[in-house]
Amino acid sequence: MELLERAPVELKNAFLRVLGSLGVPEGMLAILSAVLIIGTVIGVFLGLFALMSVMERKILARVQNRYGPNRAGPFGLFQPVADGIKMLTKEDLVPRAADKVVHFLAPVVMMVPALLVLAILPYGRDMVPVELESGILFFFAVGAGTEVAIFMAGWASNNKYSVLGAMRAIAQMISYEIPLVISAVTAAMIAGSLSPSVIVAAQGGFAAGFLPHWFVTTPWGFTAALLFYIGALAESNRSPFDLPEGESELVAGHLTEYSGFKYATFFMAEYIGMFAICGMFVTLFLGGWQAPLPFLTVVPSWIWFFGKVCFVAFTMVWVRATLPRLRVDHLLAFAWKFLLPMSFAAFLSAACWHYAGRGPAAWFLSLVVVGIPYLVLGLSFTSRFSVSRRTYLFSE
Amino acid sequence: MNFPGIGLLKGFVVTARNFLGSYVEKDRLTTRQYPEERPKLPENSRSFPFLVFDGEDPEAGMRCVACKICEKECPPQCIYIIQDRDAAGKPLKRPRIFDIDISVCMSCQICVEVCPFESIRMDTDYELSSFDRFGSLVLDKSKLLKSNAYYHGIHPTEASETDARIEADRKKKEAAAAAKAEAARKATAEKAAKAAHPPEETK
Amino acid sequence: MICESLKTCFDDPGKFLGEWFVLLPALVLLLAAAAAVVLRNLIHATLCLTLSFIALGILFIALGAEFVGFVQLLVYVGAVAMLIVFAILLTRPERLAKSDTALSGLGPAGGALAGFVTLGVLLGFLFTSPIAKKSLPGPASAPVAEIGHALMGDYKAALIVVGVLLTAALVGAAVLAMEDKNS
Amino acid sequence: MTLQILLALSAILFAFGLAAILSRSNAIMILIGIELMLGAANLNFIAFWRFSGNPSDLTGVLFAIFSIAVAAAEAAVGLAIIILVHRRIQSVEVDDASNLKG
Repeated sequence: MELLERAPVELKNAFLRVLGSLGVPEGMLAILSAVLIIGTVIGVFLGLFALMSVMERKILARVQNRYGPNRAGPFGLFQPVADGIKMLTKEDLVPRAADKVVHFLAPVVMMVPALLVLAILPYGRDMVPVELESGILFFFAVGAGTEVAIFMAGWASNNKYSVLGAMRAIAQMISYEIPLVISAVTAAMIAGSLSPSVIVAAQGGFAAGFLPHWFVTTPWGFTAALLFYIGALAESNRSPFDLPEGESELVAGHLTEYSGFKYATFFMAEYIGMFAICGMFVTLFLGGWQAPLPFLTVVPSWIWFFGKVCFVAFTMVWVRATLPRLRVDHLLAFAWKFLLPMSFAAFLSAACWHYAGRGPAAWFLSLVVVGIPYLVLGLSFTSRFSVSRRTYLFSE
Repeated sequence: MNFPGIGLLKGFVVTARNFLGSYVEKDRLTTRQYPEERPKLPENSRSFPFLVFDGEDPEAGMRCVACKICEKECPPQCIYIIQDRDAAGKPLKRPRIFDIDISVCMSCQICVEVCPFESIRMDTDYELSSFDRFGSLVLDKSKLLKSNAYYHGIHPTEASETDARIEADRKKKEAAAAAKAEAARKATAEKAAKAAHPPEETK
Repeated sequence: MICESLKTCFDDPGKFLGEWFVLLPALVLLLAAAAAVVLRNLIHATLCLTLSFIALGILFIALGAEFVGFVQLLVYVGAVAMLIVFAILLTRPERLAKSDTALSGLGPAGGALAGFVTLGVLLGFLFTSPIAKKSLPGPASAPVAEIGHALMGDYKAALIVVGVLLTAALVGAAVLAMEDKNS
Repeated sequence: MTLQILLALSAILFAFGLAAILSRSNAIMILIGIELMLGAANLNFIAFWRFSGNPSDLTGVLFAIFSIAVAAAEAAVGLAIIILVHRRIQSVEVDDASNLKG
């Protein structure tokens, strides 16, 4: 087990040792090591993307009592290969009135932040590609590049649906970024660091021998986790916040004029970005690579990390299967009138929890601090958007 | 007043129940896995027309006599017939070319209803997709001709009725022919008798 | 000399990259800023401005001010550039073509002249001043924890003032841009 | 690398921003010029901090952070004003907004 825990790192080191004995200079080895890490991380996430693209369809199908894709290969697992071939062989359309350079650059710019943010996630014990002191800040700073890419795509297509979709996407992402960052900051505040690995380390250990010290087990952490999760759904343009691509209104939003491999790049970047934000969610609130129960610590940490990421991704598909798309004014009202005050409440609650000594009393205090705003805001929202029972005029 | 968020949770429970249920109760999955599981078609289902022939040899047993009624009646005009001629140029009672463009055919069955020779019938084969839009969807005589046994296989009731009708027609025709022959024979016999024994009164 | 630098490149690429790394974002910064000023198309100018913001952020990081670099990226790329884009799209005038090309005040020549004069004055002082000759001291970094302590300690008054300013700006911008219900 | 290079860079950036402000009449272009000049100022703060020889004195870094925050506020208010002006006079040209009576 200990061997398995260290397996990825040891494999890399062994490979480098072999190269070193062949006479490759020291500095080159450092670069090679970096390349190996980058390659592995990108490879793993591309694999996850491929798996997700088929599993999402299968899960959605199961929720709707269908089989889902099961034709290509065993259980339809080669579906991504088929999709890839289809995407690659499709014609690459560029509208005549499009801004050709920007139209070409948009998918590239979209891919860059999606891959960059993978650098700071702690994938396992002592397995952070880049140990950055202000990793959380890096994550959100680089993630901001996605908005630029979406705007470029929408504007360069010279299509009114694209521009509308891009404007919706930007409005949505700017609005949801605020609760997202504030709820992330609560976790950073309690851990006392902006470094993801320190935050994960702060969630280690077990209370009463079996309860993990994950932030999600505290009232403020649970609230912040929910807020972060909702913000993450909106940031990665996933249902029910997929208005920018609302096909019933906007064809495909900023993706309308994209086809072939450029579309595939967008698709890939969106999914990798989604996995990255799932990874950040796991790191901040679900204890990162920490095992959920004491006796399970023998299982390698990186398996826990990716298991949790897959679980969070599964819940995102579950949400997609359950909730209908929001209306655009409801979307913004929800962000500014519910999520923002709630994230402040979670922030305050975390502070109360910390200064009340982090014990059971602190637990209840933070529950009260976060519960009252929830009830007030929630009730005001449900009363405002309450739906009267539908009456049928001509039947019954 | 409901506790805020309860409605969302109820929705999630519903989808979760469907998700898990689809693995437990097989009845939930109503999708038929097509190439492995084929639907049992009702007997009167139909796809596109074909030509029936009797016996073993398609050319010899062809019921079609190239009367072109179906060609005239076909609403989308997907049937194309050229009558066969012998070396002397005399028309023969069989088609030289009989094509049906099934990319145009709308399966209305009017050709079947108008055919006086019970020659054109509806097939049930629906796996007709091909990569060649123009060549392989125009069926020629060799592809259209199918034996009466095949017809019995796909539409047993209808085929037996048709056979019975053909048989009845044949019998009627035979009877009529026999009656005619009888009458002719009688007439000849009478004539002969008359010739042999001319009535005396006339003299 | 080229051979030597190539050898460094092979022996210790990290060091090689580190020495020349700063010049790359500086070059990008200059080109993008020039493009942002010169380009007629507003959207292109904004995208170039965004690129120059990114280059500036990377330059900050390369100079050791990691935190400032990330804040620069987060605020400028994520918020300011997007605000400008939004303003362009919302005010997209029917006369876009005109407003793209319209030049006023001093005109391009006057603007360029003013720019060059300022630049000349600044550079003149720069090349005669003794402090500018300073060469790079040892490695420097601004740890996040220390920045936090400084913000909450010596600079807490400034922090509060900036907080009030941002809140006022938020409310003010919302009130300004709010639809006039009466008209 | 010397301080001179960075300061020259910042001076050029500042001159670009100034040229943009003085030569363009579009309010948004003027705002872009102002952002460039603020960026130049930030670059100066960071450069002087880096070359001060005393990196534990964080004044330069903190000044840059505050300046970024103020720039964000300025951009938000500036763009709100531009949108308001556009709504009143259907133009974003600063020359068109010459009437005192809104």
